[in-house]
Amino acid sequence: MEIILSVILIFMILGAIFALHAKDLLSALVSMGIVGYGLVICFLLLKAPDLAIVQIVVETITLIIMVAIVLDSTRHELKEKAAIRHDGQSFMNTRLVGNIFIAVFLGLVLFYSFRLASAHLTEFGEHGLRMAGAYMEGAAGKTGSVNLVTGVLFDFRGYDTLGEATILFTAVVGVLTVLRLKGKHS
Amino acid sequence: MTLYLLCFLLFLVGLYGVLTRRNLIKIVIGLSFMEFSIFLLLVLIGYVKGGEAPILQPGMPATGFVDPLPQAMVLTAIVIGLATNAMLLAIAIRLYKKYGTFDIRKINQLKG
Amino acid sequence: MQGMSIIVKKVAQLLSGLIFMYGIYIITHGHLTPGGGFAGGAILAGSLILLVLAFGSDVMRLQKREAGSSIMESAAILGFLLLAVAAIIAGAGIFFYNYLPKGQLFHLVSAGVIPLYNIMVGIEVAAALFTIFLALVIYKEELKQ
Amino acid sequence: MRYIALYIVLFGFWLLLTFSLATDNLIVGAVAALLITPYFGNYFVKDVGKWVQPHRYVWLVIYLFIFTWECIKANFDVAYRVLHPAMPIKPGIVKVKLNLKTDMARVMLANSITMTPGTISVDIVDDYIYIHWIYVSSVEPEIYSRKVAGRFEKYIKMIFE
Repeated sequence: MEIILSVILIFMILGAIFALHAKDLLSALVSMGIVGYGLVICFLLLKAPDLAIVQIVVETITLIIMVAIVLDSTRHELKEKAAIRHDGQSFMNTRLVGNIFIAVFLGLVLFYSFRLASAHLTEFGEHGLRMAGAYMEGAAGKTGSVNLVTGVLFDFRGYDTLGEATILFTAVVGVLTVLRLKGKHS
Repeated sequence: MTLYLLCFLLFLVGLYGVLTRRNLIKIVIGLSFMEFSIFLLLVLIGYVKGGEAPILQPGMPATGFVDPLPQAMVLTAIVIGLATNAMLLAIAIRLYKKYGTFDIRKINQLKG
Repeated sequence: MQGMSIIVKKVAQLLSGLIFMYGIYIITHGHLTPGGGFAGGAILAGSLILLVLAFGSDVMRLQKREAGSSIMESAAILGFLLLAVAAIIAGAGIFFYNYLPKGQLFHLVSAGVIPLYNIMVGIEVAAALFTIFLALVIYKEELKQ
Repeated sequence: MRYIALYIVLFGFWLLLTFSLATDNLIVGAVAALLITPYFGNYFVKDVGKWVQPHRYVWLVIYLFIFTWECIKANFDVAYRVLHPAMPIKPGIVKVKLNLKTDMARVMLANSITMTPGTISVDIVDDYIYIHWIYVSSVEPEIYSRKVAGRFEKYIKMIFE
């Protein structure tokens, strides 16, 4: 179990690195698909089918929006990029030492904080959350919902769902406002 | 603990993308990698060894489940991630219309 | 936006209704099986996006649809809030109180208000995703003119 | 007519999904199908009258066997080409004239060709279908039309036209 998850996670990390370094934006998006669908498999292995369903649909819709809308109008952007990188070659070398120093320093700080934080985590597979008992024992009797995740989502934690719906509404209003080219009256 | 470490590495890869890439679309991709790693970390914390999916079956005992609380939180977070992604993409293609490029350094130079 | 080839159109004709039905199944059985408002809403939006991508449409019709789905989204979030507020009046004065009778476990009509919340959130997510998609498509079309 | 057909298809799909005959289940399914029929009815296939003619289903069953047999043969063919040390492939795109008239039959032919290993249908333009083929064995239109599309065409004609 742990080994399978580790292997999938390593593949996801490789896909992520490739996605960030790909020359072509389309191949970057396909590699992003590797990471997203790998996450779906991880959710299935971790016994979270609700999350797997949501993630697979959301990932597909994100890829559709990105490929069909964003890339379709902006493909010629990619050809300019190689030329710019060629010019900047000598410029990069003078700063290389400083950049490496900053990267190593940042990595050390982040790993130190990870060590500090992981001391408070329980080992994988052991249950360490205090609140969970109240949400699990007799939860089906309290909410009437057989699916405990739905019970938590809409009964115990209704406020969070309301906030999520509000954020979605705000995002839609924002997208409509940003993308409006012509006013209604012009 | 290796799984937590790998999750953290995925987060670092996303952070690296956000800090060093010039293309706005790649920055959005890096941000979504950071989101993915956090989702996975939360679900990993909630996992119980040998646990079942938190859905009752008729005639089965109502114990031995995976923790449903992180799953519910991640469920909302995934949809919020989609909404923020859409917002970022809208701003990115609006910037593309104004400056004719996705390169963030060029956009910095072309102020105004 | 012009449509795709005849192969895509025919398959979309056959399947879009079934995908929509599957989304409704996921939403209404959210308290019994994996799924719920979020997943089902995303599936509904996916079937509508499939239709738009396959058949294409002119800007005027797209704008009409965008206005419609935007109204649907606002109405759904309003309904969600009203359901939650109704708990103050009908129930014990607690926001988000489950005031309807719980019914029997493992039945479709059970769990009080949770299926209604599921339906509202499903409509909201579907309309939101579809509106975002349509806004991007309309932007692209208007840019071409 | 097509609305009624769509309603029946949707309701049957609902029953298959839920797989129970409880009363509340039936009511919810009927209402849901009724709600979405007006919206998707415009997009559904036009000539649903053909769906009630039983001889088409007989041909469909026969066609399934033929298709499976062709699929197995093509599988071995492609496996031979891949495993052979010399890799005897000669890929190319051929243009085949269609004898089928209705859109549905054309789409099913294109899907069948794609499902068979070694051939992929690329697009349908006017009366021609463009097919990518792993081994273009001849350049004569009659011969390659028969080899690629002819083996399915007559059965699909019986089913869909």
